Amino acid sequence: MSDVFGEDGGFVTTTVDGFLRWAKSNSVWPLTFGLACCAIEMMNLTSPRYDLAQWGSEAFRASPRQADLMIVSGRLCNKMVPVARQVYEQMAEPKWVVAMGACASTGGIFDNYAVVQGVDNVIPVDIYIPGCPPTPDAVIHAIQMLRERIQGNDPKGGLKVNA
Amino acid sequence: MPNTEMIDRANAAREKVNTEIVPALLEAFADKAESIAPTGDLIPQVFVKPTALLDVALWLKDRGFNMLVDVAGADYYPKRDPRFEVIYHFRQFPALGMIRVRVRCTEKDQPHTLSHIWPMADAPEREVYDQFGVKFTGHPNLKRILNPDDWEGHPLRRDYPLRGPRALINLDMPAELNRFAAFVDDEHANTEKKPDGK
Amino acid sequence: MHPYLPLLIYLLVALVVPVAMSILGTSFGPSKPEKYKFLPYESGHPTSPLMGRFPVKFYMVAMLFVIFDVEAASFYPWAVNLRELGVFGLYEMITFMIVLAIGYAYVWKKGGFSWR
Amino acid sequence: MAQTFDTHEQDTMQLSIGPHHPATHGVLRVILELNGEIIVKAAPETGFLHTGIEKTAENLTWNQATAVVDRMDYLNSIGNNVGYCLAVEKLLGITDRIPERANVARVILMELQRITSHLVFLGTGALDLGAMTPIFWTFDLREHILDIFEEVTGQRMNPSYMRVGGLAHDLPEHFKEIVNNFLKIAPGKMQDLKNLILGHPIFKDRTIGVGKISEEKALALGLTGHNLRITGNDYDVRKYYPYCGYENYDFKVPTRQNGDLNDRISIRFDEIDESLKIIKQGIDNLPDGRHIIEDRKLVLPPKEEVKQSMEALIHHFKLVQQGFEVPAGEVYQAVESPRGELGFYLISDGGNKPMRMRVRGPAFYATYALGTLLPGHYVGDMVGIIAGIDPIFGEVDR
Repeated sequence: MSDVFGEDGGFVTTTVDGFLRWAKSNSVWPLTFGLACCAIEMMNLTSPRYDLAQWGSEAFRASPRQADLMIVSGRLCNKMVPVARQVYEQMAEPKWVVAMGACASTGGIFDNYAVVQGVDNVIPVDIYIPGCPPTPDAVIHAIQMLRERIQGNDPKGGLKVNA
Repeated sequence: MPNTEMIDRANAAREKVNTEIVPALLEAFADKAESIAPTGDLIPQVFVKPTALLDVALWLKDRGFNMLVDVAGADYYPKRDPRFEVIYHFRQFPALGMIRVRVRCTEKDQPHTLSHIWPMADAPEREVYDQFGVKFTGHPNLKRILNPDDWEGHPLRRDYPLRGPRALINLDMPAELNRFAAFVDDEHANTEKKPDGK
Repeated sequence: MHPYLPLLIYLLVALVVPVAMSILGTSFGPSKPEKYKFLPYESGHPTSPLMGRFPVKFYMVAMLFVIFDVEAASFYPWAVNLRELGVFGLYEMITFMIVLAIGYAYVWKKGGFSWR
Repeated sequence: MAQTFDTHEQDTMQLSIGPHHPATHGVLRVILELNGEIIVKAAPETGFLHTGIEKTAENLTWNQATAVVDRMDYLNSIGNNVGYCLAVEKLLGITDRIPERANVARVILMELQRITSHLVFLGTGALDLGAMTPIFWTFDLREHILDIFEEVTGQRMNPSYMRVGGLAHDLPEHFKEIVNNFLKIAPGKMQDLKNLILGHPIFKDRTIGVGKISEEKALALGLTGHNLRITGNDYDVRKYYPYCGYENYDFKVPTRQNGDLNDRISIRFDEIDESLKIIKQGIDNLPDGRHIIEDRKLVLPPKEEVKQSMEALIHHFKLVQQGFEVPAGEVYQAVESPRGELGFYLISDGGNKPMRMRVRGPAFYATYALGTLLPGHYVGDMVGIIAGIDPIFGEVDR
């Protein structure tokens, strides 16, 4: 049994793994975690010009149970830290986090008492997008990078055998 | 053909406030109010003692100041002894006359709340308390409005560092003192091994 | 070809598909059972649990739904073989609907539908 | 830490429409006390987007603070900038020396920004009430305006295009052409949108008579802008306290009478038509000339001159290093933002940094008006009412 499902990828696991990676990368459902100005640009992603539906991610889910990707769009403030942490924890595996904009990545121009200097102080982040606010093209580029990573060898994607 | 009718109405109302309302107010609250020369925006200003604020507000409301525009806080820390100041803007609608009532107070003597006359005053007064520490007597629920409820200190004071608690810690601070360390368990910390290849 | 064979196949498929999905899902999907995952999702801010009882209005709406939904469900078999039943079936169904309509009018007049 | 209502006279249920919720248009938390489906009490709780903008502005020089002020009400960035710059110009006393071209450009860009804010309001408001198509149409039309901003200021959102004394740099030559192109297509699309939203029976059922408010209650709650104009009161800062030359434009202030959610949404269409009228008048007589005030103490000298003359270099160096000093004093300058009266109360102690910048956000008072607007409605109506007051939490939490 182990060689077929072996870590180094016996025949079955590679094809199933490849299939799962293909399925996951083509339906990354983002979570509507809109905070500030970047949220308005995130809403633009579903508008006719920057159609996110071409890669299967147009279904912005409101509940973390049904979302795979948490786009933290905007500045994360002190009062929102426990909420962001809880929403991230309640997302089902496999889950990814994209820090959209300078404020989410490093606190941006608000180097003060109120803004968390980078979302990675609170939740692990996979992809950072520069810009204030980043244009929807930049966010689509980030989602493309994430899809390549999932299709490549991202440990979180693919097959995970827990017997 | 610019219709300057509104500008003339505002100017006329300002003259009226300057010539009638302010002198009447100063003489009605002789020891508790003093006048100030208006600056940039020519809005008539009056200093009022915290104890007399409620009566002045009611007095103004009877004279047509039916709109409370804003309640703001300010801190003149190094330069002036009663360091805090709560600034109320009133407006006569539709006569368009405006007046600015400035209440100099310290942390101890507390102005009375206006939320029972104007329900809108409830939230900005909570903000003044949250950001400056000036309490309002008679306020329904004086709690923090902008900062988390367990936040120490009042951020908008002049002696509060811009970066807040972060300014007082050096970078390599032990994790247990770092406010957000509790949220980052070791396994999730962002020093996680990046997926190879990227 | 036993007449009920299609029904058997249908039930079989209806049983196999969900069971297979859940088994494959739990055995091959990643699972990290963490504390927060089992908390109810309350849009980010936990609130105090329900202290009082649920108002009776919810129960009323549930009962009314059951009655009239079952009534609607009973139209399907009638509609499927409407031809065989012919005119008799039509009158049969009309009387059935009239009886239920009386119940509906009663509930409406007594104010069962208005929430206040 | 949540505000719980301890007096449980009947068995009411407490429901928290939390900070992360699709219906709250951002990070608002409303604690509802429900008796079945009816809201008995509502307590909005904000602060989840408190960015410390006022504290940050106290550590930036007068011109640098435009970048921070701009990200406060992120759907009205140009309006925030103009309000802030007008306040500083009042403190400096240079309001009447601003060149005419800068005033007209400010008016045109503010009205364009107002239309983008109204379009986001209509798109998300209709989406909350269940209509899926309007958000695609409104965001598509909004892209045209964002293209204009990208051409003129270099950035789609938060452009920080205003400086004390005028514009950061001059308008492009084809500015009139791109705005006229937009003015050609806008009325047709707005008419389609109006038929789509206002004519819809479900929309009418869900909005007529919902969230009603009377004029004196709205005044007591500090509501301004469309929240006040739906009760018949026509207070609009552009009409009552004209700034930037608004008295030269002829436009009406639309009002409604019965103050419910249907009026809150239908008034936006008339406001957009008025804005289009203003833009048309502004574009027709856009004067030439300087885009910023002619004052070496406030404005960076042009680049080529800095290379030639010594004292231009000194001016450049001082302005970049320290900025300019503003005479001590206080000033309150109100501006009509898409949400109401946006007031800037600036205190200067004569230094090169603002001593205190207090921003009177109209959405701040609209959000806390929910406490009196919501009770008595169903939970389903709450979604429409929150969308109707058009809160933007960058401005509510500053």
